Amino acid sequence: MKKFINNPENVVEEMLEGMAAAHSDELRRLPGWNVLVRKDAPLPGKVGLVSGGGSGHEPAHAGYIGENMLDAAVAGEVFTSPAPDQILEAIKAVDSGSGVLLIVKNFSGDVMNFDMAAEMAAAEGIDTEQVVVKDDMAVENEEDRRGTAGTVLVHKIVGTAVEEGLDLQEAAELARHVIGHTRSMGVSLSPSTVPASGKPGFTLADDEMELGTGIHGEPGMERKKIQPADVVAEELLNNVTADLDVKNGEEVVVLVNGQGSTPLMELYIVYRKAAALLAGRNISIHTSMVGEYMSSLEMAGCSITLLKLDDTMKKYIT
Amino acid sequence: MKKFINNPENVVEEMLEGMAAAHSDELRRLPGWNVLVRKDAPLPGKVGLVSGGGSGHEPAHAGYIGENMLDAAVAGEVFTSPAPDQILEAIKAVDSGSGVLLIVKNFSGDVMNFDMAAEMAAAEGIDTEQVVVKDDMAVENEEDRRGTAGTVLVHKIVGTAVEEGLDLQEAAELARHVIGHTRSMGVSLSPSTVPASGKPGFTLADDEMELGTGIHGEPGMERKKIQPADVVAEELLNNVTADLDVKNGEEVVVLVNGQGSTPLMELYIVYRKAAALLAGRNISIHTSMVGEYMSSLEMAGCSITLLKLDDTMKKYIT
Amino acid sequence: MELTTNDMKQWLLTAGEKMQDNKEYLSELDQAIGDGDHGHNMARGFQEAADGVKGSGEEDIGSIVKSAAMTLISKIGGASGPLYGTAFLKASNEWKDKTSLTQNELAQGLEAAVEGVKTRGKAESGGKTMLDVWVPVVEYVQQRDLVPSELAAKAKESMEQTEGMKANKGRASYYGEESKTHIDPGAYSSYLLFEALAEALDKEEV
Amino acid sequence: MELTTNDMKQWLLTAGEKMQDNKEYLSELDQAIGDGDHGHNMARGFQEAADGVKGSGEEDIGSIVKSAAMTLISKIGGASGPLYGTAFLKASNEWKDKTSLTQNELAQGLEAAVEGVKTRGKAESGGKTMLDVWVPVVEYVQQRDLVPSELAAKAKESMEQTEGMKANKGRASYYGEESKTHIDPGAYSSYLLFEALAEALDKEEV
Ligand SMILES: Nc1ncnc2c1ncn2[C@@H]1O[C@H](COP(=O)(O)OP(=O)(O)O)[C@@H](O)[C@H]1O
Ligand SMILES: Nc1ncnc2c1ncn2[C@@H]1O[C@H](COP(=O)(O)OP(=O)(O)O)[C@@H](O)[C@H]1O
Ligand SMILES: [Mg+2]
Ligand SMILES: [Mg+2]
Ligand SMILES: [Mg+2]
Ligand SMILES: [Mg+2]
Repeated sequence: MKKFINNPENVVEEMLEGMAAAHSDELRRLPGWNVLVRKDAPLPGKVGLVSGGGSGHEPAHAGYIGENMLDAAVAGEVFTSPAPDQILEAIKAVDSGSGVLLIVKNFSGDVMNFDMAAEMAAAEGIDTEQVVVKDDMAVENEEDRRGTAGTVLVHKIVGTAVEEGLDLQEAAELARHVIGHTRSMGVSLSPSTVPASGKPGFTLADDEMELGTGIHGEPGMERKKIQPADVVAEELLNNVTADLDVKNGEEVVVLVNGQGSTPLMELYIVYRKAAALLAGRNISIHTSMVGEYMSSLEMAGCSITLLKLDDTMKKYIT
Repeated sequence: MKKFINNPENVVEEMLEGMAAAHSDELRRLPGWNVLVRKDAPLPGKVGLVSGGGSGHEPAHAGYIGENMLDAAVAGEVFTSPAPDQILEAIKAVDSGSGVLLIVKNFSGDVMNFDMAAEMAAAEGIDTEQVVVKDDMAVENEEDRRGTAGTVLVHKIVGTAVEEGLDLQEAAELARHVIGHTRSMGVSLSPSTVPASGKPGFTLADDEMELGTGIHGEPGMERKKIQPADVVAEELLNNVTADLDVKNGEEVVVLVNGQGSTPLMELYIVYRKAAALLAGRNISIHTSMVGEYMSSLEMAGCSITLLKLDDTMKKYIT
Repeated sequence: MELTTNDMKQWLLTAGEKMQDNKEYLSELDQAIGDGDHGHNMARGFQEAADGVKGSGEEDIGSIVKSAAMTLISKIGGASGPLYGTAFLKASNEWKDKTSLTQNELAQGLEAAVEGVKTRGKAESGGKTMLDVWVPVVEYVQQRDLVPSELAAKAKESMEQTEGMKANKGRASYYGEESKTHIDPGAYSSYLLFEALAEALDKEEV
Repeated sequence: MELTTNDMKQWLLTAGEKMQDNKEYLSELDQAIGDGDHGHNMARGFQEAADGVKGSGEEDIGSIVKSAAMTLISKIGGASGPLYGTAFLKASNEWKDKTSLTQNELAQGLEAAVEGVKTRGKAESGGKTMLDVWVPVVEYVQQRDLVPSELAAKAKESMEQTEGMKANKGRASYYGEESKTHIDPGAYSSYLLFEALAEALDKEEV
């Protein structure tokens, strides 16, 4: 394991100290908690937006704190859901009395910890709503689909909407609407290593890729010989467009996400093919995002996320 | 070599197509050339800013096209300087009659190709000035110092300044002033592989790091056993502060740059220590940047860049 | 049998030691069909809970277990944090103000714990989770005269049987059929927990 | 000797073949003390230049060489692009409107080329670069009766002597003392270039 760390046990603490120091104009840390909060939160009259999860997915989620995005991000240990008391502090810090929306990725740990936090918040008289992002098509059973890069689109759209005055129920409804129209699928070339364990999360042969690997290295759908970028892009895109049932004339947001060590150059090569295929099917791209939005430490790989737009969502895309 | 590419010979072309498609709101490609140009260039009355170099350093340089930044970026083959005719096209596309500033990283290939382009531009009646960034302290002889992440600070500061009306001479002078106050030093943990060669650029033992590796894998100053992040940060920072002669009470910009596959988490851990050391010496941080600004494909490693500020520069930092 | 305040403390202390001693093994189990953090999560949480016990005064069983529960909830994280935390929290409600438990009272607390885990995890036994140890162990405590060695054997046997089950909850579910060739990490940590209980009760009888 | 338009074309065609044939080797040399792209750069550039020659009509030597120079400048890239490009461009000025060159005229063109490389690269011979082949070869052409095999031998010998020199220009300079154990890639490609010239002249004499 070759990493710039001091002690595997302190990576999250030290990362948070670094983030708080580097971005003190925009955010602050809740003293004693692994929670970063928008500097001017709570914003009077605005629904608070809280997300979080295991660390190791940076810039998710602290990187999405700010105007038209999150009010707070809760950081768990690497690839491990944060505990309810941490989440509760985030909720309390951003609630202006208008309630707090919790944006959770669908992993059993995250869902349970956010559930408990919501119960604790209720006991303290704070309204919350919880939405669970399930965009990862690699899992067959819809209910078990993991939350991945699509989460960022929920942050963005709902973040803008609550800034424009949506109330808690409306925000939750919009978030569920976005989630219902978002699908992702990834492919990995090499694993990441969690500092505490020091061992790679999985192994792949030198000429192998895995379709559908989860953002923590959870097993995907299939391993096969590595394919040219265009073939990979087409396979990912076909899967998501089929499941979303995107049709001729419709409009989408495309997000090509890097998992950690895949160069931006390769992401653009993948994007190029995806864009060409969409153009060929007369599906127009409203917004394109190419980069590391939801990483998995130094995993090599990428994913394609598609959001099928309608007017409800479009007005909140800035 | 595990990469999402189609054919090693087409990576730059396909990347550029991807970039142009993804960011058609902000930039356009010059047809037939490996040049991306700000959509609204040339801007009447404004000095044009052109940078470029070998590909593989994304987001450098096309990612820095935009308001208060570059007007055009020229992309060479991977880690290979672009040719003069490409650069000339960029110059012609952004010149509004106010001349064009060329921001070049100090590699002999880049300098010679930009020199030739400037001569060709002169032959066509276009004024240019060329500034050569030499921030990489790993090279002893000052004249031979390579251009690395510090280049981005030149883009930003001079980009803002020309938007506010500086003329070509003033812009070149300001750029040289910024360059004179900028130093970087990096450390690498693993090499990158240029698609065309398919082989890693260098090799390091499992427990080894190299201080001062260049952004194309050029040899650094020293190889040694990998150290804790705090020790690494201190060594890098001490080197740059000493060379810049930053003193008690002065102000700096800090850029912690990721070389490709180093997770953001680690960059923040390195930043944390650098910030703490600066605070301890009563040097205040005006602006912090943490992320991949000048990458080297999938190289693992990071660098610290410091810019020693004065009022001349400060007014152009937004 | 009788379980005193001291026995309860001993249970938690021994559990802490066992999680620490088996940290690497638990994480290895989790590496195979999960994300490899279970041992670190459990060791971190139970260590803190044990530290809390050491620092506690002459309290009743309910408050000792409740404060352990809160520690587990806040320190384990992941999926097992809310589950173990909820289990101990539900049990602590049953053990409020008590300074000693009969077997029946012990069973009532454990029953509440199991219900808590099922609700929190939206799971039943048979899904290759910690429940596949908890459910048979609690049944044993409800239905038989508790003999510590038998209790430990029941936990061990149940844990071993999770090898061969197909996971349908938690991360292991993503492994599908492949999950069958491995013991569930949460089942293993639950076995350690009940082995610690058996040892705490055993000491008492000496 | 006499060098006709056809010989000039042959020189460029043969050079193109040699760069292609030695692409991997040149890049290997560059991998050791540079960035490993020299072979790819040279093969790409000279291939295009050779293609241009094939498509050219009955032009004079000056214009053939000039258009090859422009191709080299725009297709090689890196450090060697401007250097080889400048070399041929400067030579083409000397050979304007000529359809055949005497040895003296050949020497004048090569001399201008070397001056161009020195100015463009701010370099002198002895710095472990292509100049360490160009300078001795051009001196030979200036001072002796040109014998193709001797010309090739001079180029080869000069190329070999770059092993042992310490680089002070270009990427190789970052390698310091280490650069001494390797042949300079640009010197090797220049040797190939002059070997191609020797072959072109040799054919003529047959
Ligand atoms: N829904 C659930 N119901 C019951 N037990 C569960 C559930 N989900 C996970 N578990 C248990 O938790 C264990 C994994 O815990 P741990 O590795 O600490 O958390 P995570 O899966 O978040 O990394 C599993 O082995 C399983 O026994
Ligand atoms: N300043 C210079 N003067 C003369 N020759 C040079 C100079 N810099 C580099 N070279 C030559 O160029 C060769 C390297 O070319 P190449 O690998 O194509 O470019 P780059 O170094 O940009 O990758 C070197 O081996 C050397 O012979
Ligand atoms: Mg986990
Ligand atoms: Mg090169
Ligand atoms: Mg786990
Ligand atoms: Mg080279």
